[in-house]
Amino acid sequence: MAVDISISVQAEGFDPGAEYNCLRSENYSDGATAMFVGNVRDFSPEEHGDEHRPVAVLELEHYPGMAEAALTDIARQAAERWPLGRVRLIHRYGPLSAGEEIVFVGATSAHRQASLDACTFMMDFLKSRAPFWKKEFAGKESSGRWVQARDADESALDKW
Amino acid sequence: MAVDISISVQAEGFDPGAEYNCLRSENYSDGATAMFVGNVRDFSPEEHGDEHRPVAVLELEHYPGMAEAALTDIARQAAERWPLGRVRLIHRYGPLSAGEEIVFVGATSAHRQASLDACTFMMDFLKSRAPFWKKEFAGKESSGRWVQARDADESALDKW
Amino acid sequence: MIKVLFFAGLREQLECDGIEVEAGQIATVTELRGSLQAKGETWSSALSHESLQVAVNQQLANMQAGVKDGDEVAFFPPVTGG
Amino acid sequence: MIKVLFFAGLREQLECDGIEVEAGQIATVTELRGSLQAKGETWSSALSHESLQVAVNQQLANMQAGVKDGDEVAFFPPVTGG
Repeated sequence: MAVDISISVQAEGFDPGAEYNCLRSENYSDGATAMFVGNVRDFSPEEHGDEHRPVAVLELEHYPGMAEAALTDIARQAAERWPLGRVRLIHRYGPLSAGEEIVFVGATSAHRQASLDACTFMMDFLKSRAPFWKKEFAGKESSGRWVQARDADESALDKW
Repeated sequence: MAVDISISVQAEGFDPGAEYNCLRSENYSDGATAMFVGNVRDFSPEEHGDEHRPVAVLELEHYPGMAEAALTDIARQAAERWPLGRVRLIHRYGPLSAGEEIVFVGATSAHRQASLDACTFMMDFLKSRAPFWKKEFAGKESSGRWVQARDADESALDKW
Repeated sequence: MIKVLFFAGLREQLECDGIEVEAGQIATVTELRGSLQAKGETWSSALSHESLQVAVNQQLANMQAGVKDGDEVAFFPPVTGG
Repeated sequence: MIKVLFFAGLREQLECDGIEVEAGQIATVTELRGSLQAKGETWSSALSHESLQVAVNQQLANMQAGVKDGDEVAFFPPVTGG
């Protein structure tokens, strides 16, 4: 049974409720749906002991073409490892305000553990393998700061 | 920071999109939201080699009072183990048709792994520790069959 | 009195949602179960299943748990929610 | 020609989105990087960062990967999406 994979790299917002409805529509065979949504926080946690810095706007740069290819590859890898029915990945780019959705990962399966593991797997790979870069702005006037990659994100891949 | 825990044991349906919105409303500190939804399948997988049996209606019996207490306890345990912001658990009872939502588990956190692990943990405990019982009916005329507990669900707890 | 409840398949087998039992000499779940099993063949058999679960005052418990007058004790098969 | 792209902080440091490089004797990413570093101090320093990532034809690659005329090669810092 072919897995139904849907990928979007987009500037526009998305509605997780609508995405859930698409994952479920006419889907009577998969009892399990797992989803993860990443949103813009209003602060940047400092890994190195500084105080939290406020974040008003997050600018997301991406590599057009490769971004779509990377997401498709990640979804396919997940579909090879777990018995999934439908997979949906969305990643936004451009300027985003605090609270806005950045990323959506959803997977349906006949097995709850498969759907949850697949979401964790896809987020882990997305964090370290998909060509997106975040720049944080404390306010409209401020110069931005590029978010630094975290060792923990790279080492999260070791468990797979 | 106190975790915001919300529990419902209800006959009525629920809207996962609306639940997502509640988890996110005015929540600018948690960048991560993980959710799991369980739906009624239109068949019952046989563990013992029979063919799949069709399921038209699932009747969910529960132990009023203890069901709410068990869900609250599971959410509190998750909140002790991971740095969660908001936790939402919903479990329905009564007759449900194929495709309908049975259960919702959602958790927000500053950390994606925490939100995903908390959802997996809560589903695992809910499956084996919350007083709900499923009875499957192939059609309106047919006599029901109680769903048998799976050893795999009990052993899923070992990983925690 | 001890309030005793039955759920799911067990409730159907016993054709009984729940009953009140005189606490009397009953001090543990095992003793409570024994007094119920004395009610006849159906009760004896239904309550002897090795996977039988029990909750005392709406908390999962085991057969060695103590019970006393005023408690609510529920017997049921392994749960299958979620 | 090899189409070379730069992203994020690296793009800003170089003040350059991308350039075309004559394939010539270039057979690997390392050689391509060396020819770019010859463009001056800024390029030499920016492209020597040990965490520098590379993609060849939109697939993650390493510095030993082969490149040839017509390829698209991108250099960028570690990704931070998700």
